[in-house]
Amino acid sequence: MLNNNEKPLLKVENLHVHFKTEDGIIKAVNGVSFELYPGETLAIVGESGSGKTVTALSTIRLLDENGWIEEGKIQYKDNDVLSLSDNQLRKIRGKEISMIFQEPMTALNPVFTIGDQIIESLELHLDMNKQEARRKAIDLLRKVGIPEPERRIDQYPHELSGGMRQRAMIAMALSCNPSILIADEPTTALDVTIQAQILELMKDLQKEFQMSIIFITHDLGVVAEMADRAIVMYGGEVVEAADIITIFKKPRHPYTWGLMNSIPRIDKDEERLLSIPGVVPNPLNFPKGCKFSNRCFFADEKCVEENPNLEEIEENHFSRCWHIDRMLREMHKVKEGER
Amino acid sequence: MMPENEKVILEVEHLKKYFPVRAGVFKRVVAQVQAVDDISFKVHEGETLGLVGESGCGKSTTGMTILRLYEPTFGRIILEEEDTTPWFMTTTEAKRYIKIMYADRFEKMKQEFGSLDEVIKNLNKEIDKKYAEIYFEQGETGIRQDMMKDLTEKRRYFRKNAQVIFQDPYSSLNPRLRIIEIIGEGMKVNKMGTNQEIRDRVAHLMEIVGLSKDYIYRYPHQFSGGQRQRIGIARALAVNPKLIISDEAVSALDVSIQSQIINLLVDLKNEYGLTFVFIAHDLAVVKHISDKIAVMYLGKIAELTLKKELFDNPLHPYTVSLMSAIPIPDPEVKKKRVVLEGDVPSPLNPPSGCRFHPRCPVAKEICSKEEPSLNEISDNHYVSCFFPGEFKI
Amino acid sequence: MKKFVFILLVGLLSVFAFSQVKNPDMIFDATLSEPDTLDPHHAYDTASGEVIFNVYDNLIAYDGGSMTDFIPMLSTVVPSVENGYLRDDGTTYVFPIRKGVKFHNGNDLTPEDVEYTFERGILYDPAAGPMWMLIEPIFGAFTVRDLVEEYVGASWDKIFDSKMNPTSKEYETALVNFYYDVIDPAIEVVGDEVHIHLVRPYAPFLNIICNGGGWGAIIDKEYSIQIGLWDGKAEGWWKYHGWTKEQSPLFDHAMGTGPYKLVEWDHAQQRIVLERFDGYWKGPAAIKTVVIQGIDEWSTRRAMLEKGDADIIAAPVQYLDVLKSMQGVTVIEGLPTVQITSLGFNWEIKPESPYIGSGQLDGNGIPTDFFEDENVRLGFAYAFDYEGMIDEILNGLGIHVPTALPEGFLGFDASLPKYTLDLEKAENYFRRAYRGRLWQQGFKMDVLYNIGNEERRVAAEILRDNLAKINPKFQVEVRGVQWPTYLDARENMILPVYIIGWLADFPDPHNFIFTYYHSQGDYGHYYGTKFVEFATLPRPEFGGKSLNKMIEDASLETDPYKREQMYVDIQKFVIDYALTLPLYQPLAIRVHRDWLKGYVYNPIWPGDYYYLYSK
Amino acid sequence: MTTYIIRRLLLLPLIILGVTLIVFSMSQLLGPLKLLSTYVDPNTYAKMSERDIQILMKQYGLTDPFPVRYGKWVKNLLKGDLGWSVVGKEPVLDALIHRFPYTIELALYALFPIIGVGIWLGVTAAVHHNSFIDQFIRIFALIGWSLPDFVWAILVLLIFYIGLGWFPPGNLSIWANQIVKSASFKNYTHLLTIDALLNGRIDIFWDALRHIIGPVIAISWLWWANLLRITRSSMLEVLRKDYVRTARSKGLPEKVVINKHARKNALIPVVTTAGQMVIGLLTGVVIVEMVFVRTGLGSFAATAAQQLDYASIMGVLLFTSLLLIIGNLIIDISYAIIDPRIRLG
Repeated sequence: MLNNNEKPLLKVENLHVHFKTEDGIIKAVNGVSFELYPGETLAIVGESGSGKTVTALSTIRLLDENGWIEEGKIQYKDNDVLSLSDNQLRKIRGKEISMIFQEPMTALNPVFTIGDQIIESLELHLDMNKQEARRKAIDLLRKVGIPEPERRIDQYPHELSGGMRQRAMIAMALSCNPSILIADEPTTALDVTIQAQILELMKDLQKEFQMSIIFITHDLGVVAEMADRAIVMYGGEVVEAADIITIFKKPRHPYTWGLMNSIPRIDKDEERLLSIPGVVPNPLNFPKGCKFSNRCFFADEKCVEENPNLEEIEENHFSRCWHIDRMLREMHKVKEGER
Repeated sequence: MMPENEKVILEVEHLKKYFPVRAGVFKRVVAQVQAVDDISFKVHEGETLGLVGESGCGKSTTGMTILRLYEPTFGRIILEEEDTTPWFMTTTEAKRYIKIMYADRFEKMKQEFGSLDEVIKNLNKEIDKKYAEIYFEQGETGIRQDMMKDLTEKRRYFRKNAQVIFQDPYSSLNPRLRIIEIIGEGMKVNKMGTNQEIRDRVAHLMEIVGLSKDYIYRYPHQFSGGQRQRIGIARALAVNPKLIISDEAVSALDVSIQSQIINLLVDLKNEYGLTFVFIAHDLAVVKHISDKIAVMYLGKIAELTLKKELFDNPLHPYTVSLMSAIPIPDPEVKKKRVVLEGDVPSPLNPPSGCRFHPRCPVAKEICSKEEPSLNEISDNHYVSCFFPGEFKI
Repeated sequence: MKKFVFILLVGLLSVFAFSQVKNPDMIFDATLSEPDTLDPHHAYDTASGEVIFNVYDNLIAYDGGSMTDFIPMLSTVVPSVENGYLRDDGTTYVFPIRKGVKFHNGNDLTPEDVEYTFERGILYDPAAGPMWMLIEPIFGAFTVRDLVEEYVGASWDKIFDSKMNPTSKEYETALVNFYYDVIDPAIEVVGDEVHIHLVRPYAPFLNIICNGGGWGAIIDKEYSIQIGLWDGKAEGWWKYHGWTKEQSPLFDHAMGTGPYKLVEWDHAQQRIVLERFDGYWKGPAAIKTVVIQGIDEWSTRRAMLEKGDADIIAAPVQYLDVLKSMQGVTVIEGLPTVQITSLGFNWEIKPESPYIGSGQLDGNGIPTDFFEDENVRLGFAYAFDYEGMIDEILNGLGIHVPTALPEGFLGFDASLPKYTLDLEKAENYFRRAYRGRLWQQGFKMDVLYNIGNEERRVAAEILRDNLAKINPKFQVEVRGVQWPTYLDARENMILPVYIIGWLADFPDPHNFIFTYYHSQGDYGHYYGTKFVEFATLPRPEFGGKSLNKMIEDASLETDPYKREQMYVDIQKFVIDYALTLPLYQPLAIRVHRDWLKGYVYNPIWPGDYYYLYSK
Repeated sequence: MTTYIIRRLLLLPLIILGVTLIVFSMSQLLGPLKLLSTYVDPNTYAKMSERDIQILMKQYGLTDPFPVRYGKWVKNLLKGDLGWSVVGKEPVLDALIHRFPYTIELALYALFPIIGVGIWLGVTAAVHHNSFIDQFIRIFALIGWSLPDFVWAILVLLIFYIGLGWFPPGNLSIWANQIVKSASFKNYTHLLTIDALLNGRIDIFWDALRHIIGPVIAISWLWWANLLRITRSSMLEVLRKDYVRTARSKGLPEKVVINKHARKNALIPVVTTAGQMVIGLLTGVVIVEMVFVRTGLGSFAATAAQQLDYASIMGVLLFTSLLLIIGNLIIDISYAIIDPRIRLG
């Protein structure tokens, strides 16, 4: 699992990403840092608007045309990603770091067969000729559990079921043996039984391909199942980061704690869910202090005024909160009160 | 919690909804999508029935058909002791329905039992008894007259008493109407008070669902997704319906907002004794809110029982697999998981026999040949499986 | 908008102007429309007439631009009482036929060709065709059908079945005899001469056969029979009667003796190509090729003129200023036309007319006999601004005339009194009408015009505004309708007044005076039965003759001086009674390149006579 | 897809029947007198006697009851007899056949600039979204879009004919026209430029080309602006799609992303528009044909409409609706070829 002696594969430091919109500049990501080690699965957890997807996309500079990396450093192996030329970057994209997305129907090009789309990558990165690439593509499809790959390869995305599409997408992402797979909510659009299939598949493939995974999700169940380590994001910032057991057993940020207690669970009978009050503010209107202060059970004036730093509160456990003690003291009361 | 003598609000009998598939040069019907295929259930007053299942299992179609946003292909939908089925049919369809559902049946029973009293005695539903009496006195026309008179009034009665909360809070609210109009519309149509009274009630409802009453003159686009869902709930509550059908009402919301809405629904239910049909794909959510759960698979009910019973003692292999597939947000629980093979088959061409058999870990020969019926295995626990309880983790 | 674009770019264009003669051997005439038909006995429009005019010759022709002097053409003599070729008290015209004249196919012209031509035209006599002009003086009827019905003693529909076969043997015999008894004797070949017998003396006859636009053109008998025209026989002549335009083989074929041969009529391009006839009896024309093409877009016509690709273009009056600023272009303004635009009164409006309001003199309408009252007519006459109309609306391109007889015609007298805009006078007449009741009650009526005709719309509006100035209770509404609707309304006698133009068929006063003032004239007919009474009443002004009689007599008079006086008398009478308001006689403009030489204007010509031109 | 095509083909006669009925009824609503007015010169019409009117109405069969007339018309229609075109001075079918090649030729030449330039500019503008190039192209399109066609056609005529003397109006010069009309010139396709080449007459080819370029410029400006706008917005939409991001995430060069992944998708809505344009071009470009004195279907239809020549109007409508129906069929089929989702649907 976590091996601190090893050199990180990917290192992101103090990442700031901004977007230009009609209403003004949105600071979508504010000083996010993390490291990804070989073979591990890092989950980035957060609700919509937390900046989790943008953070992941930034690692291969895949932002929409109105967004840019304002500040920060991204180191992949020995490459400074931000100073790479477009050509050099393209050699990393798809080959070293590849991605799968939430909605496989829209992420696959509807007018090309899935074979075309896999072969394209193989030809590009591995210099294969058509026949070789096709053979390899069929192998890949078989590997991701698509039955009758010889036939399926010539089908268009709309001819496949949702699960099969996501498998095809995974085959495409894995075609060049990447070191890192960025999976952006890969199972959100799927049914639970299919989700289970895909999650199993990803675990198996991770072992086989020896790759690291950045798993972006809002589903804590999936996080618990898949990740070795997690960072929790809110308002474009990391609010808490730790290994997975720590995060779930000893959450040290009110948001992480609130989130965990607000989901209905099948393994427990709770009368009532904890609900975090309010809504995620418009990205232009976050409080100036702690971003979570206007929804936090434990916030006081200090929180509103001043944003706490992400502190390492114990080894490899980081949290961004002024009032961890107070939270620990009062969280039971809060739960009681909610009830 | 659910004594048998309690009042039944909604009863669905043998409901089917098929969608024709047309193809070819003349657009002939070449197949039927059996979206809902012969399901029956009851919902008692103050009770919440959860309908759960994966996409394509027919749970939403069931809801829409009960609401008569789709016309049922077959079956009877009884709302509070009234057969509402023919209310939305064309005259010819209604005639046909009344003949099959009542006249033919009574006629057959009459031959079987001989005397009219015997027939009535052998009928166990109030509504059947009522129409049997009418039938033997006034014939088929009598039933028809009783059912088809004041249709406009009946339709309005139905629309008022069966309310819906939709999944997508963005598209289900008319963007051109103000909140007061959205929530108050139903009250106005049903003449539930003066304008002032309606306004006051709208303000009150807004507070109930957790919105400031200052927002009464705003438009839907000025609200966030969660707030819009609250508006949708207030709208449904406004006319004091007997039944609320909630179709994936929390699925599109963020986790923290989802919990707020779930809590709101639970509170409302407890406080006002609302009767819900709660449709969702997320078993955890359904579990949280329902008293009784029906697990659906490919247009059929696989298992139907009380919530606790379902989770303590799941009997259908599909229920078991579904539960095991749900990831538990606890890294220390390394549970054993059954990963079902393959995809959900298309309802256009469902498997023979038990519809679950191609994916079932314990399927035997009979499963592919015969279709199991929904049997009451133990008290109030209905399972549609030849080998209930055989599959366990 | 189009006009604006042009004015904007006039500067740009002048840079490219040049004056070197382009296409010296060809004339390109960009016109508005292509011919209707080239059959001379069917053509009744100027576009058709222009082509026929250049391809065929007549027996006689107008001398240059004159409308009264004739010169010999295929006839070597212009018949007159003096030279002895007009005989039998003016009922026999004798035409000695010129020798050595060849048709375009090389056939020699013979007197038989001339006889055939007239007989064919008369027997053919298509509906809505021009042949009435010949049938009337020769036979005293308007159509050959009338003649046949009279001769056979049965109606046309009885004589013929739907396939134009005689319904009985007797009828068939009668029809054959009709030719021998009626048609054949009227036009005879006598040696080298052709004699035409009129039913009675008729002054405009020479004008009629002189017209270049068709009905006077001489065709080749041999060629005509060959392509399927009347075979010259008495038996079955009716098979060749009254075809539709497109049925006639001469529809798009032509074989004349004229200075130009027809090379091609391209319907798609609306283009006629003529080529010089080298064997023309007067000697070949100077220009080898003439192209006449209908070009709908004014801008395009103008551009082609500018560029020198078109030598002559049809130009609407409103672009006069633009044209005058162009270099290398000759613009002639103020050419008199043989047209009159006038306003006629319906003396007996049909009560169902939707245009007369209540139909009562109650301020909300007009009574059906409103215009029988001469005070009303005179009131209207002085309520129109004739000068203003001509100056402001027609850009001066119109003449203020006393009656519906155009300037240049026999009997035209500029010294006759003209109506002018005089609101006081008008008021006096209106006060007198209906013993003052009209003045008190006022009236309400609609004046219609055909949509697209702006001049008529404005004329109606001028009238409306002036009437309202005289008395605010005089309310006129101006309404536009489509042309066929307009004609229908006139036909059905529901128009209270109508503004309409008349284009001369032949340049004789009869063509206007009869048309407008005789109760059977084309327009007089639509004034109603009350007008018939009026026109048949003996008048002291005419020495006890009625207006109708006076008009009929004038047409028979062969002495030009006496005739002229009769027409002046008639005009004095109609002015006093305000029978029609002659609004104006339009003037035309002419546009061609400077390098085109030899242009002659004759208002009665259907178009250009290219024989005269050189470049 | 085959059943789809068959169904469309089976519906064809029904649609055409409907069209004929509508067209015929509309023209008949005018009444016999107004219909008659097309056959006679307006000046003559004003002077016609009642009897003349009766005779002519009978001759042209205008007085028969509606079903008789319709039946007669349809019967003739099936024989290919569409009646007599007063405007064309020939049978309507001949008039259409004689004019259609000119329209086809114009459309063919106009297609190259319209589709080539239109799509190219649209893609370029979208790829350089909001940049200077984009703004420039958009202004360009706006001018093309907002300029009324007659103004633009006249401008082209002024600049290229009067100004530069390059592109005169008409189909051909008079001399060339006479050669083409002569017996020695073989009409293989009735398309002037192509026939000229087949006859080995380079001089006539140049003359025909010279005459066609003006109208092509006039038409293409107006239409490529339209195509450009649609391509641009379609392309912009596609560029925001997930699969374009996927393509980028695979490390594909931007050129491949744009030209392969984005453009093919973006062209799907464009095909419809472009197809409609081709149909529009074929069914008549009225103003341009009028201004440039081209004897195509457009100028024919316009003149026929002006003069209420109902036989020609019905002929044109019938012909156009046939073109429309067939054209739309072709569009739908090509749509299916581009978009696999429709092919199987």
